[in-house]
Order: sequence, then C-alpha cells, then structure tokens
Amino acid sequence: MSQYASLLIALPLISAFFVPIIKAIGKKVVMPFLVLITAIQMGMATWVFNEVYTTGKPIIIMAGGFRPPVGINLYIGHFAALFVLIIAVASFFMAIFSMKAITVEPKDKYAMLSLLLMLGATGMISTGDIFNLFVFMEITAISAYALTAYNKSGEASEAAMKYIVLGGIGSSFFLVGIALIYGSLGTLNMAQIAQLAGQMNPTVAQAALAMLVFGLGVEAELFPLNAWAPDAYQAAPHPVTAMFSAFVVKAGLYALARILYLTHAVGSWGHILRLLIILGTLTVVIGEFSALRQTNVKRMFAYSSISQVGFIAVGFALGTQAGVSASIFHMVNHAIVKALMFMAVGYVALELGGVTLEDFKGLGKVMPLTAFAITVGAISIIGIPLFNVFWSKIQLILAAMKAGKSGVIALILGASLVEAVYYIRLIHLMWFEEGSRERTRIKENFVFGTIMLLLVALIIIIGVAPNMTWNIVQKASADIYNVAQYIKNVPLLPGVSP
Amino acid sequence: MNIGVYYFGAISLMLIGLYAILVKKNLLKILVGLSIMETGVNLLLISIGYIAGRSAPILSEGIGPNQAVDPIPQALVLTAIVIGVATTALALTVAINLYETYKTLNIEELRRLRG
Amino acid sequence: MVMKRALAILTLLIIGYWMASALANVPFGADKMLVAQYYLNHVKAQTGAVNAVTAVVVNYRGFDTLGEVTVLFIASTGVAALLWRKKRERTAETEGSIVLTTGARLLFAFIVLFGAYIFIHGHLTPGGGFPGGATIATAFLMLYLAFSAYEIPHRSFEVTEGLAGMGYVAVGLIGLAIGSYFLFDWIWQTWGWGHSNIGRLFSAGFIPVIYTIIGIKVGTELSGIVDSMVKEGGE
Amino acid sequence: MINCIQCIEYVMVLVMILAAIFAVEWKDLLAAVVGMAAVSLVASILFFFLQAPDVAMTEATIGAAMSAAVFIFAIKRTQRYETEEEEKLGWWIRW
Repeated sequence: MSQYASLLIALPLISAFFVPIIKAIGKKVVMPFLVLITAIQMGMATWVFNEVYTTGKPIIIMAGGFRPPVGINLYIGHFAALFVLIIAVASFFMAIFSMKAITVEPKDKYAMLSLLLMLGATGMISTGDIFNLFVFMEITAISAYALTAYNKSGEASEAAMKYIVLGGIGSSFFLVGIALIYGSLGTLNMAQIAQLAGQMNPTVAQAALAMLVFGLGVEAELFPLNAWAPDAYQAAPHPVTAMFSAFVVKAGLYALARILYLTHAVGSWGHILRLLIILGTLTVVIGEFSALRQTNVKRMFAYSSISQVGFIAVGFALGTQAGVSASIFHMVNHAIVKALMFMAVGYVALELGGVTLEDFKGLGKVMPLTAFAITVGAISIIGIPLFNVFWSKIQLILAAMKAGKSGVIALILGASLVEAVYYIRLIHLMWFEEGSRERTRIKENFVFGTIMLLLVALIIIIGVAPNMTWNIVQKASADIYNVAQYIKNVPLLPGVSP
Repeated sequence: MNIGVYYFGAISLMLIGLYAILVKKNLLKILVGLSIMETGVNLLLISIGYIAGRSAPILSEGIGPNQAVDPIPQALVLTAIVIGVATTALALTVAINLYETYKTLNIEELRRLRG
Repeated sequence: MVMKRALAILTLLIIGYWMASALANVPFGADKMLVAQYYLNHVKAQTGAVNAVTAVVVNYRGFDTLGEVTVLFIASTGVAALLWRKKRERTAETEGSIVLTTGARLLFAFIVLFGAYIFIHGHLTPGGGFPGGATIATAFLMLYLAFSAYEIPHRSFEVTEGLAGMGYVAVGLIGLAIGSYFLFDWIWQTWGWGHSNIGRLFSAGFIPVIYTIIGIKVGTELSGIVDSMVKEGGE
Repeated sequence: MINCIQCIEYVMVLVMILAAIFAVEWKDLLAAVVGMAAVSLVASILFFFLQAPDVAMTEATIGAAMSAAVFIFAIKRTQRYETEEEEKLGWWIRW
C-alpha cells in the first residue's frame, strides 16, 4: 500500500506530459487542469502526511522493486512528509493565483513548467539517493530557469542568464562532489554513505563536502552564489516568485542539511560547519543591508528572503539538534509568510501596474485587505510576539546559546533590528501616507482575498499556539539529526557491503 | 602527488571552462566555457569508474562479471550529458532573447543598457 | 585587464591543486566497486540485459532516467516557450546545393532506421535511447539544412512527445499495479518472457520497450528544439 | 617505459586541452564552437579508451553534434564575432 506514495512523483509527471494533448483539445482548459492536478497532489500529500505521522514510520518507496543500495529509494520520513505537504499547498494556491496573474502566452507551457517545478522540489525532498538528488535538483533548476525568463523582457532574460551560469557552475561542482564520494565509498545511497562515512579519507571528504556545499549553494541561495536571486525574484512572474521563496530554496536548504548530517562521521566535519557558518553570516549581513536601500518592494522582499535563508543555514551549521529544530521551524514559518507576502505584492503589481515604494503610498485605502496581509507578514517577519516567526527566532537564539555561539545571537538580534527599520517604513508608507496620485478603492478579488486571509490566520494560529507545530517540527528535525535511526529505517540489502 | 593523465585532462578542462566563465565577457563564450567544464566533469566521472585491465561492461563474448569495468559512472554520465545539453539549449535561447532586446551579447554593455 | 586575469588564474590554480590533492587519494584504475559488483554479478538473472550499463540505466536506476527524460522535456518546452512569437517562419533564402538535397532525400530514411536500430538493440550493444533519438534528430536537422522551406509537423510532434512521456510513466504505473513497485520490470520478473534467449533481441524485459519510448521522445524533442531555434519571429 | 597505447593517450589529452584553450581564446565564435565540438569528440575517443562505448556514442551524437548545431543556430541569430574590449571579472560576482 505504501508504495502508492510514488504517485506523488508519477502524477505531476504524467499530467505534465498530458498538457500538450489537452492543448490540442482546447486551450482554455489548461489552467483549470493545473489547478485540478495540484489539488489532487495536495490530497495525496495530506494522506502521506497523515500516514507518516500516525504510524511514526517513514514510507520507503523502492523504485523497480530493488532493495536500497541496489535500486533507488525514496525516503518519505517526518521531514519529507511535512515539506511535501507544504510544497503541494503552496503550488495549489499559486496555481489559483496563476489563473489571473499569468497573462503572457504560451500558457500551456507555463502550466507544464510549474508542474515540473513542483515535481522537482518534491523529488529533491523525498529522494534517498545522492545522484537522484542531483537529477531532481536539475529538474527544479531547469524549470526555474525557464520560468524566470518566462516574461521575455530584457530584465527577465538577464536574470535567467545569471541563474543559468551560476547554476551550471553549481551543478558541475555538485557532480564532482558526487564523483569523489563515489570514488571513495563505491555507493550512492544516502543511508549507506552515512554508514560508511567514517572510513572516508579526511582530505577527500573535506573536498567532496565543500564541493557539495558550493553546488547546493546556488539553489539554497548562500552568499557567493546567490547573486541571481534578487534579479530572478524581481523579474519572474509573481506566482513563480512565491514558489521560489516558499519551496525551491527550502528544497536546496534541506538537501544541504541532509548531506551535512549524513556525513557527520567524517574526520573533517568541523571545517565544513565553520565554512557554512561563515557563508550563512555573510548571506544575512549582505541581504539585510541590501534590502535597506531598495525602492522596489518585490526586490526588497527578495533580499529579506535571502537573509532569512542565511538564518536557516546558520541554524543548521550549529551542529546540534536544537539548531536543526529551530532552523526547520524557521523554514516552515518563512514558507508561510513569504508565500503570503509575494502573493500580495504580485496582486498589487497586477492591479496597480508597479511595485515601487511610490506605488505603495496609501495602499491601505486602495486595497485594504492586501495591505493588511502585507502588514501582518511584515510584523511577523520582524519577530514581534504572537506572530509565528517570533517563536522560531527565539528558538534559534536559544539553540545558539546552548551551542555557545554568542556571535550568532548578536547576528539575529542585529538583523531583526534592520528588518524592523525597512518593514516599519513600508507599513508606515502604506497606512499613514497619502499617495501622490488620487486613486479610488479597488474591489479585491474574493478568491485571492480568501487565500491571503487563510495564510494570515495560519500565521496568527502558529503565533498564538506554537506548541502543535513545534511538536511536528521536532519530529521532523529528529529525522534529519538522528542519522543512526535513518540508517536503521532504510532496509539495506545485507549482501552489498564491504 | 601522482594523478593519472585522465585526471589531469579532466581537471584541466574544468579549470579552462571556469576561466572562460569568470573572465570572458561574451555570453556565448561563457556558455562555451560551461560546456567545456561539463565535459571535464564527465571525463572525471568515467575515469573514476575505470579499472585497469578490464573491458567494457557488456557481458557477452566471454566477459565475466569480474572482467568488466564499473557500469555505474557510465550510467551517471549518460544522464549528465543529456542534462548538459538541455541546459545549453535553454541558455542559448535566453541569449537569443537577450540579443533581440538589447542587440548585444557583451555583459558589460548589458549592464550599461539596463542602467 | 592583466591584473584581474592573473588573479583569476591564481584562484583557479588553487582550486585545481586542491582538487588534485583530493583525487590523489582516489587512485586511478583501482577497483572501487561495491554496489557495482552486485550489478555485474546479477545483471543477467535480474534483468536479462547483456549490456550492464543499459540495465543500470533502465532497471536499477530507472528513476534517474525518468528524471533525465523530464529534463530534456523541460528544455524543449522552455525553448518553445521562450522563443514563442505570434507568427514565426523560416528565413533561410538559399536552397541547399543539389548534392545536399539529393543526399538528404536518399539518406533520411537510412539515418532514421539506423537510429531505430541503435535504440532497439540497447540491451545488447552499446548505445540506447539517447544516442538513437539524437541520431533521428540529426536526420531532421539534415532536412532543415537541405530545404529552405522544410518544417517538421510540430503540432503532431508535440503530441507524440507528450504521448511518449505518458507511455514511460504508464509502463512504470503498470509495474506498480502488477508488481506493487513503481517502475517494476513486469515483463521480465512477473511474466518471465524471454528468459530462454538472453543475448538475443527478444529478451531483457521492458528495456527495449522503454528505450523505444525514450528514442522517440528524444528524437522529437531534439528536432523540436532545432525547429524552435531555426524559425525567427515576425511581427 | 612508455608503451604505444600510453603515447596515444598522452597525445589525445594534449590535443583536447589545446582545443579547449583555442575554443576559449578564439575571437570568432564559430571557430570557438568548432573547438568545443573538437573537445567533445576527443573526449568521446577517450571514453572509448576508458571502456565506456555507450558514453562515447552518446557524447559523440548529443554532446558534440547536437550541442554544436544548437550553438551554430544561436550564432546565426545573434552575432559571430566577440567585440574587443578590456576584460573584467564576471558580472554575477558583483551585486
């Protein structure tokens, strides 16, 4: 029965291949088809989530019926179940949003690409084989390149070009890392790599891990490799931006954390943690200070998103279970908040035609619901109590305290201060300043308003009663941190070991 | 440090490609560099899978399981080649779109035009 | 600028030295097989393929190949999406020389046949769906070069591409239904067809089926990419 | 003692590296693409030496032929020569 979870991969794939045939039937049906498929995917993800969290056991999918080190397996544990659900929900909301927000032709290609983006992220999160991870990463990346350039404007093409070049370097580095690991261990299965990691030569391990970190740094938006992110976020179609921030970057971060903790037995692990902490800190600092001087709101949110990613990376680099839990909590919260904010900004752009600070003056009178949603998101991301991000920031600080890294605490507090400056400026602009142009109130779309209110409600529910989410998150973090349990969960074929 | 000639060739190709990506300003030249780098990585993977004195992993003609080289890196490289060509095709398309908008492929010019 | 160029070269040399020092610990030509030895020992019994690479690509690591096909599909979709214009047509003015046009007419069928041969015999000889499909695409490429007005029927090519992709996933789903694993080789392991003639054409379970699908798909996709790149958009 | 197979290997690797350098340095992009295809072709011969005939075939058809064809179409739709100007480090490093 549990093998049917492989439909999570098969369904988006077969429906993406079905789109050309649908298009031959009628062009109008394509976007509703996208919504339908994402809805079914959401249903299946809910079922998988329920299954994993009630039985407490991960679902292992063995492709082709071969036991793990021989065949490729998918590992849908607590973490993957949670994030597959988040991916499916975010894709469903954005598919609804796309029906209005995508105006550029050819829409059928857009539907295919966004289905495959969802597929790639789902696969990245659930795979249990390191080369399969690479393949799914490329699926995600290539559909992301195409979607970034989808608007065909000069800016979009330039952003996509940056993304492609950096992504190409990253994937080559990642492949070299895989080659080094395979050359010294003779296997590609993650559980078996974890089992054998202690035998690796420290020099090889260090080089391989550094290569893998740099390779994933493109998707995970870590500092030297994230120059594409602000441009791409700004130029991509609005639903795509929300998807990037809600789950594409999360999939990259997950892969980073998974590989990092799988190989914690290698001799030079401490060096890699130090490298990651430096990269994460630089990401936060540069992201925040760049956000401060932006006049385009979408770009400002993009920089803010990058600096949150830095927090998450720093949390993973602490090397303790508390750090991992805090980071995952932050990932969940950030996904909710940024999906909300990018959707709201996209909606503003759709109605008003621009997203500069000038356009946002007096937004509270023109589009009160959207302005309210952005306000809640902004307040939440600053870290004000009774909103969800507050709790994950607190957990990050506690974890840093336990790990004895006072620099990280200072980093988080300082960054929150900078965030407060630019977000409060934005809120002030929206509610208390008059726009230069006289504008009448716009009737806001009912469906979009409902989605935004749902997300706002989620933010406040987690903010008021964080315990339920925190329990789920702790199970998810045990899935990543407890490598011995991970190895035990995967039914490795006994004959294939040295 | 004793590395074989194949490793040397693979590393050299990767470095030459990376050099082109870092230094060159013409977009197509950068993509040529990317493509060369990918070839280097593929060569590296295949040479890691090579075992001295064994033949190709096709088990007919009296070749037993202990006389063949490692088939996994070859399967991986098949995938990597196809992925590489897919990326290249998409990148060139984006470059064509850029050229049609700005009439140049020089990245410095592109920056200036965008302001 | 000489300065920057020197700096770049210096950085690259450091990276190169670092990689070489790691690779020195992964000796060239040594036996490092662990899972691969299992494949070589069991490939004939478990999959019926003689070519171990094919068995790894289609059976053991079938998920990767599904992903790979998807990547190519994304590329062709992306190229078509980004070069989409209201009206597009070919702008080549000169027809190919008489040698090229005659040669193209003559050779077209042979090249397509050769490509088909490559992907049908993937489990026996080197090659398989990807080179076979690329060979077929080369035949269409030749037609584009020879005739200035030639176009592939891209509407039907698009549909073929989609159908082939669905076919691949459907084969995998039949495996899920029959053998309760996605991408399970039901022809070989459940039905047991072709066990007696390993090393001949009708063996190796679903490998020839999947390679035929991949060949058709890769051929149509690469021709589609060529088609999109050749045609320029009008106003 | 270097035997003959080994000389061929050394020569091939040398030719490949030279072709790569030329591909990167030639100002004529068409020539650069031909150099890139040459790198792929020599690499596919090296794959044969390394007992990987499947990969060699794929590299020759997809890596060399198709990707060079796509590059040439792109050059036809853009420009053939690299413009001469001073060179700086890549633009994606800067923010």
